[in-house]
Amino acid sequence: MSAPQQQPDQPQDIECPWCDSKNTELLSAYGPSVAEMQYKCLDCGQGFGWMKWERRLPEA
Amino acid sequence: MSSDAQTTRDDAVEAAMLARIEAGEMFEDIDELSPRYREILRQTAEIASISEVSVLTWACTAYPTAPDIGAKVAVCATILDEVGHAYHQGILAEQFGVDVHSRAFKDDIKFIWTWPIMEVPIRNYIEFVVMQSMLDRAGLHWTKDLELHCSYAPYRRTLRKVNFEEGFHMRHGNFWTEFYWNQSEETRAMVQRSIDWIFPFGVMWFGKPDNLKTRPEQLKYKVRGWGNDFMRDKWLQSSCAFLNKLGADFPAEFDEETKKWRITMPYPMKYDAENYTWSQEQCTHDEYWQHSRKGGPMRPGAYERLRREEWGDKLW
Amino acid sequence: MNDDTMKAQLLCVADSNWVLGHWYTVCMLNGRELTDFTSMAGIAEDKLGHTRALFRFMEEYYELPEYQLEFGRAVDQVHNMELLDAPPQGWADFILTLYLADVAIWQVENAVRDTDVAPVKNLLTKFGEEAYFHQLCIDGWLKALDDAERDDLKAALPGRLELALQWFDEPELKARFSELVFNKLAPIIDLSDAELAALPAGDRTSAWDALRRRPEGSAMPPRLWEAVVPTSEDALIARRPLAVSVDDNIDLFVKVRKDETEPQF
Amino acid sequence: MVVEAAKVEAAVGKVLDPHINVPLTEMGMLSNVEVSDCGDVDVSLVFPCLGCPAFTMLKENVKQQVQRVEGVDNVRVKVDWEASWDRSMMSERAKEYAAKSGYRI
Repeated sequence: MSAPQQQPDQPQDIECPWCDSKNTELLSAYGPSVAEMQYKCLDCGQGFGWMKWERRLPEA
Repeated sequence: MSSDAQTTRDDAVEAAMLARIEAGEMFEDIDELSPRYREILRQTAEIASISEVSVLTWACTAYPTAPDIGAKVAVCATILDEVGHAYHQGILAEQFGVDVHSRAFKDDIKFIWTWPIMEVPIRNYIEFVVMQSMLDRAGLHWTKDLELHCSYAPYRRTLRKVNFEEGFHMRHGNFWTEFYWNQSEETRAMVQRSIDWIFPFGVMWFGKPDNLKTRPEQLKYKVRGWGNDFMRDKWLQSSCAFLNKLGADFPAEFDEETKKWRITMPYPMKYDAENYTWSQEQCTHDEYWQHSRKGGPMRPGAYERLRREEWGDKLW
Repeated sequence: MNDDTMKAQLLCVADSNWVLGHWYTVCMLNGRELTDFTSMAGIAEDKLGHTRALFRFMEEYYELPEYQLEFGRAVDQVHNMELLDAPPQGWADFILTLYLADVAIWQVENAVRDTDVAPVKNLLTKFGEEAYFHQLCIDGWLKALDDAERDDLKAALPGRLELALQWFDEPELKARFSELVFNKLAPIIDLSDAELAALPAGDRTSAWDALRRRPEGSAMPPRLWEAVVPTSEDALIARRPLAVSVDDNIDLFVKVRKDETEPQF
Repeated sequence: MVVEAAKVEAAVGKVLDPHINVPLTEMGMLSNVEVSDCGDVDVSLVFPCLGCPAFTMLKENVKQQVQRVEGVDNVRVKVDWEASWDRSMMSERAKEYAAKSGYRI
């Protein structure tokens, strides 16, 4: 799969829900729902979602 | 080594693999899998992720008749969900050497496989919600099988995430199908027309009857656990119960002895994708699948469209 | 804040988000990879969600019939920004326009947040929290443009920027908007001093409808409006029932219409 | 007859979040319940995402469930425009369930 165009500067230490590793990588700003970002665990290789609401606002 | 010797050795590797699977072992590491087993998983994961991409082009045909903001949001959410699942499953498929991006956007379109109905444009938003009710129900049985039975554990987990989310489509479809059934005579007629078209696709969703197939390798290697007949029956019981509650017409009857629904339509029969009708004449399963392999009216145009951009006056 | 002013501002952002959501749905198939589609579908869902939330809230708050704002207005009563009228001419123009619209809308939403009306403050803050991710994606798309697309973006900039700037009533928001845009675009396209000086200032030239923030009597093109509020037979039949209470004779801004007795300055 | 707010809350708990499949009450989506003396009930919900594809469906599901509570006459389901949903409003049980399904909250 080619690299996604958007690699937002987001938390990279999200814990994998499958194996609890923090060695994870953000792949995309939208997962299968608007509430989650798509991550991948670099240890167990599995994909997972992370709920992204952190109350950050765009620059104004 | 002679090719015979090679074959013998390969057979021994596969036999050992099968013995471990048979003993109920689950596998965590891709390196533990025999070549044949890997190939079966590769095919399964590729088809699963590519067919989700086809939902994108197909669901887009529901936008123009989606009547209000809420309906449009539902179409967007469906696309987000399905493409998100293609991507999510692609992460696993990638480990088996599948390049989902290449398959969807670069390779020969003949490699894109999907269910025949995903290549027939959706006529209107009401049909869209009936599709969700009937066909997401079918898709759910299909993927639930992998989640529950796959002997490769990472695949189970991948599908757990997918199934956890897919249930919503069916519930959304059920809710609005019932809503439109009760809304007006016109909407009820449209729901009925949609059921007439979609129901047989649900019956055909699960492939050939088990007795017409040699035991498929997916079952041999316990990638799947349920046979086609079992899944079809689960789908049928659940769909018929829902449609019966509505009071809709559908080609099945309740058998008081077995306490189960059984189909009354010619099985199988051919569909006419241009006119959204079924022949109502029985054919053979080989004839049906030969017919469906031709693909629907959206092939290849819809996939070509994904590789092309249209701008300016073509948009509005 | 005068109630009609807030009402008009809320409609300007609700309607602009409405049309912006349709930019994503209508252009959906022009995506180039899977994450483009998830982002476009997700952002469309959010933007349409913002519009729906504001419509429902305003209908309650201003005691309008439910669905009045979605189905009870003619196209020339819709307050969408003119920036979004003309279809994108290519990928670069598309991304540029999404960017300008998103940043401009957030400037105004952020300013309107400064209100004592608690639900408005709360809703618009939530819009921002979701728009944060829209702008992340747009940033990614801007960074991924190739050389030819950067040239296209440069060519599209004056026309789109002019319409984006005209949208602003408030000089300080307009100035801040320009600053943000130039900071963002400077590393992407080289602009000589002469080119910079030649960029439009966004002065309004034609008669202006202050409430709708667009030239008086203007409206989005009919085919875009049809995408926003479909009127085909199949779409009308499927309209949820709730829309029946819509009243065609409601004038949302009775008090400040031009032909009223108050003197105009 | 006076309607018990706890029963209304329990009824709302019979409706599941469309995405995470846990009761709305465990999602933290039930914002407020108001019960009048004459059997009118106002239920307010708060949505984690404004683009929720189940917006109308959830409101309707809640209405149907609350309607069945003893003594309830009229049900109004509203969105609480002043509330703001946050992951801290989810129950630990719901978070664990989501994590087991591959969704880290």
